[in-house]
Amino acid sequence: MSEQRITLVEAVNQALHYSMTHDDNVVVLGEDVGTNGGVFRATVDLKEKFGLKRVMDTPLAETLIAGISIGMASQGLKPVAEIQFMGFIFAAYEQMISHAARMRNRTRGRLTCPMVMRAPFGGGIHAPEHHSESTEALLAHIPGLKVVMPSSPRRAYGLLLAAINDPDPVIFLEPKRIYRAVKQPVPDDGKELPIGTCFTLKQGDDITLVTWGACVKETLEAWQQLKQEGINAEVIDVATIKPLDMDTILASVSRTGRCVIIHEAARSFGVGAEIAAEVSSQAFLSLEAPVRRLTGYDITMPYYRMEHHYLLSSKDIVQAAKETLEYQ
Amino acid sequence: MSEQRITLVEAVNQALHYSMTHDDNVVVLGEDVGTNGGVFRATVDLKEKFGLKRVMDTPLAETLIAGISIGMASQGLKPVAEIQFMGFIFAAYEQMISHAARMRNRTRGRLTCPMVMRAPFGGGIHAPEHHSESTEALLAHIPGLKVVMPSSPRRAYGLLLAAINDPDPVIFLEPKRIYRAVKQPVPDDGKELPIGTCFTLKQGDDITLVTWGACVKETLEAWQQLKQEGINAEVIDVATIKPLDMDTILASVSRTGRCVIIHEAARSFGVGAEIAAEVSSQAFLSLEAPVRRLTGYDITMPYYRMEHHYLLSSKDIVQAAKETLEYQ
Amino acid sequence: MITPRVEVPFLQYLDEKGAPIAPLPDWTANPDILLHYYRQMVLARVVDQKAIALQRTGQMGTYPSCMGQEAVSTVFGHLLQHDDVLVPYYRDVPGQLQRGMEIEDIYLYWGGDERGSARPSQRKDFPNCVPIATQAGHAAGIATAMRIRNQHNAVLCSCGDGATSKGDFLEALNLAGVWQLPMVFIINNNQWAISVPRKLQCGAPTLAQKGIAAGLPCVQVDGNDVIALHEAIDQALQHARCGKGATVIEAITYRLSDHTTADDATRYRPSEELKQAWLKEPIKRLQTWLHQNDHWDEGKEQQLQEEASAKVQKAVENYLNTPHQPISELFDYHYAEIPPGLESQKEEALSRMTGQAAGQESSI
Amino acid sequence: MITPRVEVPFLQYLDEKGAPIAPLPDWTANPDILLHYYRQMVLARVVDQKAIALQRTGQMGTYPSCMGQEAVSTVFGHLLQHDDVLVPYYRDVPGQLQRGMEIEDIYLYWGGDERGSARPSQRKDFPNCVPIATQAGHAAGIATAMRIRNQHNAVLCSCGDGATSKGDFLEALNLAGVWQLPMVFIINNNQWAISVPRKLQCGAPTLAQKGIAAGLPCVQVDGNDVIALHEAIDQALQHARCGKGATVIEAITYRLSDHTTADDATRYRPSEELKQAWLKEPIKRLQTWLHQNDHWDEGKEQQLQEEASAKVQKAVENYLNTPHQPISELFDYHYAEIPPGLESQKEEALSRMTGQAAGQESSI
Ligand SMILES: Cc1ncc(C[n+]2csc(CCOP(=O)(O)OP(=O)(O)O)c2C)c(N)n1
Ligand SMILES: Cc1ncc(C[n+]2csc(CCOP(=O)(O)OP(=O)(O)O)c2C)c(N)n1
Ligand SMILES: [Mg+2]
Ligand SMILES: [Mg+2]
Repeated sequence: MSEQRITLVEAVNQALHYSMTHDDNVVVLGEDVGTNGGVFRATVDLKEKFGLKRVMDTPLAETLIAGISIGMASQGLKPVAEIQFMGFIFAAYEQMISHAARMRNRTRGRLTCPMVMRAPFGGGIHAPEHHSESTEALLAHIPGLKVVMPSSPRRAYGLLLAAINDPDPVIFLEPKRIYRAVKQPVPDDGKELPIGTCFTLKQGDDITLVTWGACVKETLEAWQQLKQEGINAEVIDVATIKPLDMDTILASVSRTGRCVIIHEAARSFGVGAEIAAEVSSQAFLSLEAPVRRLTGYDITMPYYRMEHHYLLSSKDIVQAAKETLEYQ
Repeated sequence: MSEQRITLVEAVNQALHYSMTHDDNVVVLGEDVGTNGGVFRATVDLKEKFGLKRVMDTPLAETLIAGISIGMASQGLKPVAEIQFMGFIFAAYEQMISHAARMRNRTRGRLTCPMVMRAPFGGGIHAPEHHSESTEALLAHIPGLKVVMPSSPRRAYGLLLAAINDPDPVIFLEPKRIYRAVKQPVPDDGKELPIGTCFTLKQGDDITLVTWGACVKETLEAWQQLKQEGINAEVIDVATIKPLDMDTILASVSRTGRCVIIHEAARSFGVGAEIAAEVSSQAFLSLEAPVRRLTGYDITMPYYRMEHHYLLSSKDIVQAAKETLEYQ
Repeated sequence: MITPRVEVPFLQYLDEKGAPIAPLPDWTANPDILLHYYRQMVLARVVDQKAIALQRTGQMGTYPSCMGQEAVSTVFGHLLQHDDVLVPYYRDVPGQLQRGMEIEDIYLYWGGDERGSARPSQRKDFPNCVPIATQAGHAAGIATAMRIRNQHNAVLCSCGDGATSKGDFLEALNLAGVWQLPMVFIINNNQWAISVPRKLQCGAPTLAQKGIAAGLPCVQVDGNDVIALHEAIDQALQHARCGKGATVIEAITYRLSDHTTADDATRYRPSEELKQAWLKEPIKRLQTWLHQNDHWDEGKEQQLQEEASAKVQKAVENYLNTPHQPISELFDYHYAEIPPGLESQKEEALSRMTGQAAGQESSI
Repeated sequence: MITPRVEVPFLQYLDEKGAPIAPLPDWTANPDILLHYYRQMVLARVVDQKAIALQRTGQMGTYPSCMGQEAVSTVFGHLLQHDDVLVPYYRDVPGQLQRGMEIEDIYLYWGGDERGSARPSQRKDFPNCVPIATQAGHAAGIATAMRIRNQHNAVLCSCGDGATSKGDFLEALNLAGVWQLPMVFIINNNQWAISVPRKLQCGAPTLAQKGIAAGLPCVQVDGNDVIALHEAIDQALQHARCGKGATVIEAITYRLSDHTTADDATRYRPSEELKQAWLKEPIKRLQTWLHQNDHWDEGKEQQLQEEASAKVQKAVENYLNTPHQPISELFDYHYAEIPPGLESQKEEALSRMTGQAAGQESSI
C-alpha cells in the first residue's frame, strides 16, 4: 500500500491499476491508451501489466468507442473508455444519450451499462483549439447518466474507483489544468469515495463558494485571501454534477445566506444555472443577496494566446465574494 | 398573397416556399425531404417546384447532413437541413458544436455559417422511442448557435424566414405536438419576426408564466382558467432560447413579483434553470415568491403508453400558478 | 481513373418460382429445417398482419412491417446458438420470436410499453434499436467481450440498406476487420429507406462491398431464398465462432409494406415495382418448393394457418390484458439505486397521477 | 468465406534513390514544375523546423510537424486552381503556403491566434480542422455547392490514415459516390496516428480501397514521389472538374517527426523503422533526380536555403511583432451582430482585463 505523494493524473492511473487488478471485468480502451499510456499518461503501464486484450488501442473513432463500450458493458464487462480530450466527446453523444443512459430503463434492468467514460476537460494549458472544452452541462441534463468531476488526487482516486464499480454509466471528467498541480499522499487501499455527494473543503459562516474541477484551485486561493481579510467562506467542491447533492449546498447557504457559484464553462445554460435556480428557490427566505454566478463568458474558449482573459483568477473570486457580501 | 388559415407545419412549408422563391441560395436537404415531402410534410412540393439540385434527399447520415450544410454555407448558400426527429440530432452535435458554431469566430469572419437546422421536437404524439425528445438546453449552451422554437403558425412563418436570412447558424425546433393543433391566417408576405425576442401573448399583473414550444398551448389554457378565477397572468412565449431576451421576462416579473417557468424537457440543467437563475438574481428585490419550475421529470420520456404521466396539463399549470400566488 | 475491379459473389439456389437453379446443399435432403423455416415465416407474417390490424384499430402504435423480408431473420434466428448474441433491427420479428421474445412482447414494445424488451428469456440479445445503425457499435462491443473472454460465440448484427450510410455502421465494420471480431453483419437491403431508394443511398453496385473497405469477406445473397441465406449465414457464423473474423452479407429483399403504419408508400414508390416484388417474396417461393417436393399439402397449410392464428390471438389477448405499468416504474430503472432528487420527483408524480391524454397519432 | 479479389493500383516513378523505375510522363521533360516542387518542399521544411524551434523556445504552442510528408501537399497545392477549394488537414503547410496562407499565418495559428486563419487571400479554403475527419463533411458540402451552381471546380480534402476510421470520412466518401461530387480525397498515410500504427487502424491491405465501399475509383501512390503524386492528383482533379466524380488517393508517406511537439515517439516507435523511413523521404529523392539530370547544383541549393531562411526569418519577426488581439475581438465574431447579453459580458471582460496566466504546456 503505497503512500507516496502523487498527482491527480497519477491517482487516476493508480485507480485504474487497482481496479484492473481486483476485477477481471474491468477493461480499458481508447486512442493511444496502450503502448503510449495515454497522451496524458493516465493509462501508463496498464498494457504491460494486463495485456492487449484488456487494454485496447482503438481505431480513431469516438462514436465507436462509446458504442463498443455499451456493447461490452451489456455483457457484464466494466469498460473504462478514454476520450482523449473533452472537445472530441461530441461524436459519442448519440451513443451516450440514446443508449448508455437508457439501456437499463429500456429493458427494465435486463441489460445494463456499467461503463465509465473518462475525458480531460478545461482550458489553461496553452493547447490548440478544441483542447479546452468544459461542456459538463450537456451531459448533466441527460437522465440516466452520472457526471463526476474530481478536483484533487485523493478524490480522483476514490471517485474513479466508485465510478468503475457503479452499476450505471458514469462520465468522469478530469480537470487537466490541475493534473499535475498538487501532490497528495493517496493510499492505494481501494477505498471508494461516494458519488452524488458534495465535499465541503472549508467551513465558514460568511458566504458559500460553490465550485468544481480546476476552479477549486483558485477558489481555495480566494478562500485564503478572504480569510486574511477576516472573511470566513465555506468552500464546496460539488464533485458530482449529476446527481446533484443539493442538500449540502442548501444547508450551507441557509447558514451563510450568500452564495457565489464559480465555474469555467460558459455561463448561459451552464451547471451554475441549475444550482443558482435551486438555491434561489429553496433557500428563498434565507438568501440575503442574489446568488452570483462567476463563470466563463458565453464565447468559445479563445485560442491560447488570449485564453487567460477567459479564465477566472482568485482575484475575480475574491471580488465577487466581496460584492455579494456587500449586497444590502 | 394567400390569407387562408394554415397550421404550424404548413406555415413552415410556406416559409420554405417563400425563401426558395426569393433567394436562389436557399437549398433544402435531409432524409425524405424530396419526393416524400418530409415525414411531417414540411417540405412538400419543394422538389417539384425547385428541382433536385436545390431539394436534396441525403443518404441516412445526420453527421453528414450537418457537415455538408456547413460546407455549403461556407460558400454562400443558405442550407436548411431537416433532422427527421430531434432524437436523431445527436450525431450532428460534433459538427454543430465544433464547426457551425465556430466557423465565423475561428476565421474572424472570413468564413461564415448561415445555415438552419430544423427538427421537430417534443412528445405527446404516441410515437415510438426516440421520437419525443426535448433537448433544447444542450444546444442553447453553445456559444455561436441560435435556438428558436416557434409555437404558432404565424411565429413559425416569420421566425423561419428570419432564421434562413440570419447570417449565423440557427437551430429551429418545431413543436410537433401542435404541428396541426391550430390554424391561423398567415399572410405569405415574407415578413420576418425578430429572433432574440420574447413574445408576450397575454398581459397580466398577477403572475408571469414563461414558456415555449408546445407547452404554450396548455399555458394559454391555464391562463383562461386562471382568468375565470379572477387571476390575471402574463404569458410569455420565449420563442428564442438563445440568445435569450431576459429584458422582457424581467420587466414582467418586476411587475408581477411571481414567476412560473413551464417546459417539457427534463428539469435539471434545462432551459428553465437559466431563466430561473437570472430572474432570481436580477429581480431579487421584486420577487414575492420563489421562481417555480414546472417541467418534465428527470427521466427518459416514457414509451407512449405512459407518456401522459410525463406531460404537463393546464391543470398542473393552474395549480403551480396558484401555489406561487399563495406563497407568503 | 482506374477503378479497381471487384467481384462480389451472389448466392441463390431457388429461383422466383421455387425451382432450383443450382444443386441444393446436402442438408436440404431432410426437409425438417426448411419446414421449420416455412412455419416460422408463416407465423411471423400472421404476427405482422395482426400488428398492423391492431395499429389500424387504435390498439397499438406506429409499427414497421417486415412483410416480404421474413426469410432473412427467420434463417438467422434459427442458426444462432444459445450463447450467440443477436443485435437486431426493427424488422427482425421472425428472428426475435425464435430468440426468446414472445409474440406479446412484440405487441407490448410497439404498443409503447418498455416491458416488451424486458423478458429474461431474451437473455443478452439487444432490444430494437431505433436510432439507425447505432446498434452496429453495440454488436462490435459484444463481440469484443467474447474475444476478451475467449468465448467461441458469434454476434449477429442486422440492419437495413439505409443504415449502411451511417458512420456507426462503417466504423463497426472497420473494427471488426482490424480486431478480427466474431461477427456477422447482415444488411437487409429492402431497396428503400422510407422514401429514399437504394440507388440514392450509395453509388457502389453492391452494399456488400462495404466490407472490402474493412478487409472483410463479403457476399450478396438472394434474401428471399432461405437456402441461400442458410448457406451464407451458417458459414459466416461458423467462421466467426472459430476465430476467423467477421463477414458482411447483403441480403436482397423488398419491403412489401409501407415504411411504417404512419407512412404511405404510394406517394413515392412506383406501383409496378411493388407488383414485381410480390412475385419474388420468400414464403410463396419456399411453399412452392415444399409442395413440389411433397413436403407440404393443403391440409398441412390449413392446420399451420389455424395454429398460427390461435397463437397470435392468445398473444393479442395477453397484450391487451396487460395492465399498465405502475407510475413508479417510470422512475425506478434509470439507475440501480434511485438518487434522492429523483425520488422526490417520483413522489411528485405519484401525487399528480393525472395528466393529459395525448391525441395525435405519430407521423412515422 | 469467399473474399472478393481487389486490386488497387500502385503508382510510382522514382525509386528511393531518385532513379526512374518507369518511363517518366512527358511534362517532366521541362523541369520547371519539378523545380517548383523542390523549392516548395525545401521552404516548407524550413518553415516547419522553425516552428519546432519556436515551440521549443516557448515562443509558439504545440505544433504538428509535416517533416517527411511534404510532397503530397506540395503537389496538390500547385495543382489546385484559383476557384478550387482546399480542405486541408493540419500537416498541409506546403499546400497552405501555395494557397494564400502566409508563413506568419502558420505561426500565428499555432501560436494561439485566430487571425492565422483570417487573411482574405485564403479565400474560401478551409482552415485547419482539429477534430479529426470532420472536415470531410465540409468538403463534400463545398462540392455540393459547386454542383448546385454548375461550377466546374473541384474540392480537395486531405486527411491522415487515422482519419479514415472515423464515420465522418466514410459518410463523406459515400456521398461523393452517390452524388458524383467533384472531389479528390487524399489520405496522407504516414503510418501512425499518434501512437497507433497503421495496422491497428484498419484490417484492409490498403486504405485506398475504402473508396470501393462508395463506388469510387481509388489508387495508392508513393507519397514521397512528386511525379507519381502529380500524375494521380492531376488526373483526379481533372476528372472531378469535368463532372466525372470523386477519387480516393492513398499516399504512402512516413511521419519522420514526433506526432507533435508535445509527443515523444520513442515511447512507441521502433527506431529502426524511423531509420528506414529516412531513406525514402521526398526532398532528398527529388534533389538526387534533379542533380542527376543537371537541373540542380550546389550553388542553387545554397541560394535556395538562404532565400528560404531569410523569408522565414522575416515571417518570424512579423509573427513575434504581431500585437495581441484587443479583448473585444474575443466577443465580436460569434455572431454577425453581438446580442445584448453578450455585449454586457464583453463590457465585463473589458473592465476585468486581468486574469491568470496559465503555465502548463499542452500534452498534445
Ligand atoms: C439516426 C436515425 N435517423 C433517422 C431515423 C428515421 N428513420 C427511421 S427508419 C428510417 C429508414 C431506415 O432505412 P433502412 O435502414 O433501409 O431500413 P428499413 O426501414 O428500410 O428496413 C429512417 C430514416 C432514425 N430512426 N434514426
Ligand atoms: C475526433 C478527434 N479525436 C482525437 C483527436 C486527437 N488526435 C489528434 S491527431 C490524432 C491522430 C491523427 O492521426 P492521422 O489521421 O493518421 O493523422 P496524422 O496526425 O498521423 O498526420 C489524434 C487521435 C482529434 N484531434 N480529433
Ligand atoms: Mg431499407
Ligand atoms: Mg497518420
